Amino acid sequence: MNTVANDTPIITITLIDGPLGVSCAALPLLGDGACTVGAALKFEGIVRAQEGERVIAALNYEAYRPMADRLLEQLAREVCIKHGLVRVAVEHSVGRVAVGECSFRLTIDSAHRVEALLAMGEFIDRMKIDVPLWKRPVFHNDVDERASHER
Amino acid sequence: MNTVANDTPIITITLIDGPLGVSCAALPLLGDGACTVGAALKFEGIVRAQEGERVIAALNYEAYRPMADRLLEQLAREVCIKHGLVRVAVEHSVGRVAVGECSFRLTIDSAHRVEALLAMGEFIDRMKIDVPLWKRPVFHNDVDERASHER
Amino acid sequence: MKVKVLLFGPERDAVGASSVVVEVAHGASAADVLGALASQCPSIANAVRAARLAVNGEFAQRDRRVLENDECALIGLVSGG
Amino acid sequence: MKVKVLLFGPERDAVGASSVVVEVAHGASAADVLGALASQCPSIANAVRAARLAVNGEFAQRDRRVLENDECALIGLVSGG
Repeated sequence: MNTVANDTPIITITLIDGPLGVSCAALPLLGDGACTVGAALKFEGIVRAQEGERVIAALNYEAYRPMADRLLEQLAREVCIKHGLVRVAVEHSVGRVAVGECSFRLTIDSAHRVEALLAMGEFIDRMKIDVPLWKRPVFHNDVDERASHER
Repeated sequence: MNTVANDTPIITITLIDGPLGVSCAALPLLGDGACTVGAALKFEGIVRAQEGERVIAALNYEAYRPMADRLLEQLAREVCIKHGLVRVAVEHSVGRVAVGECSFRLTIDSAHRVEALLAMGEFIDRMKIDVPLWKRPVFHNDVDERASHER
Repeated sequence: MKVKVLLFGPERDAVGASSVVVEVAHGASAADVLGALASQCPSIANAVRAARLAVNGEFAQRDRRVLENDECALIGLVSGG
Repeated sequence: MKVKVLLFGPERDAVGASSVVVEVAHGASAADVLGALASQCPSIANAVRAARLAVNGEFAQRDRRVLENDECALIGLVSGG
């Protein structure tokens, strides 16, 4: 349960093993601050069947932790302050996420739509440059590639 | 249940009496087309407690139908084609929607995030110029304003 | 001929009615209907100048001819979302 | 001194190991560590030139001094989301 006090933005960062299920990080806001939210924006990144030319079975995500967590938090805080957002919730998968499943969810609550849309584009662009997260395609009938890296 | 055949975009327009509950229009896609969706974006417009300087209890939405439905459909089709989207689902309230409740929901599915974010901004901007929908604030302890217009 | 124009939103509030019947000549255009509406309802004359007329549920060009039984609607500033 | 550098993503695949130990002089900078890594692992030399070094979980300036027990990580092109 998230309640809003004063003008402190709410930031949550969640790295989850495997695909993201129904969001727990981004339940509707309660409390005084909730009444200031006019725009609730949610982006979900879904694993596509094709990676370049090849058909894939899944993506395997890897994070350098805790650096990834800290950079996501820092980035969320920066866009929150810059755009005056009420809440930013970030969820990202680590490990295997099959085609059609969700690996990344960004939830933004703000007073108006314009800042939410701007902040969303900005967060994702910067995440894809700065946050130590990697994905590796898993092809059908692959032996699990992960094992070969644990030597 | 929505299944995707070929490259035909899926467009649904739903005008609902009162606040939007959990979305039925925008269930996850099934079928071949679903595997091409890499970005699922959802915007919800929530009624805020304040309208200008005054604290409000609700907004009363009014639509000129069926013109509003048709223009929403046409607008959805145009942004679908322009940005190569897989699906656009529009839900909008008519009638009273209390503070904190959802009056508008736009769901966009596309291959990549960039076109989904662009299309979302564009759809909402154009809706607010062209689609015959109006809102009227309802203040606390107001007598129902609607009655005074039915004379 | 008489043409009925539906009103919505702020214009309906200002006039205090959900429609107004205006008198225009046969062969009148959408622009003529808007002009007659502005004359007849001075409280919304400014809004009418910035508004569009919809005829049978479609935005009408200013020179579109309006017939007696057409459904006309004044579309001022909208505010959906 | 010996400095261990963690590898991730494409660089780990190319080298075939999740870390590499490089030999640098005492007082070496982040740039020195990257240089040693490029020399020692030619298969990722190009990637290293475009990569950043993280020291103890933070991106390091090129002139940042690296100590023997620092946790170093090569951050090449990332691909989250």
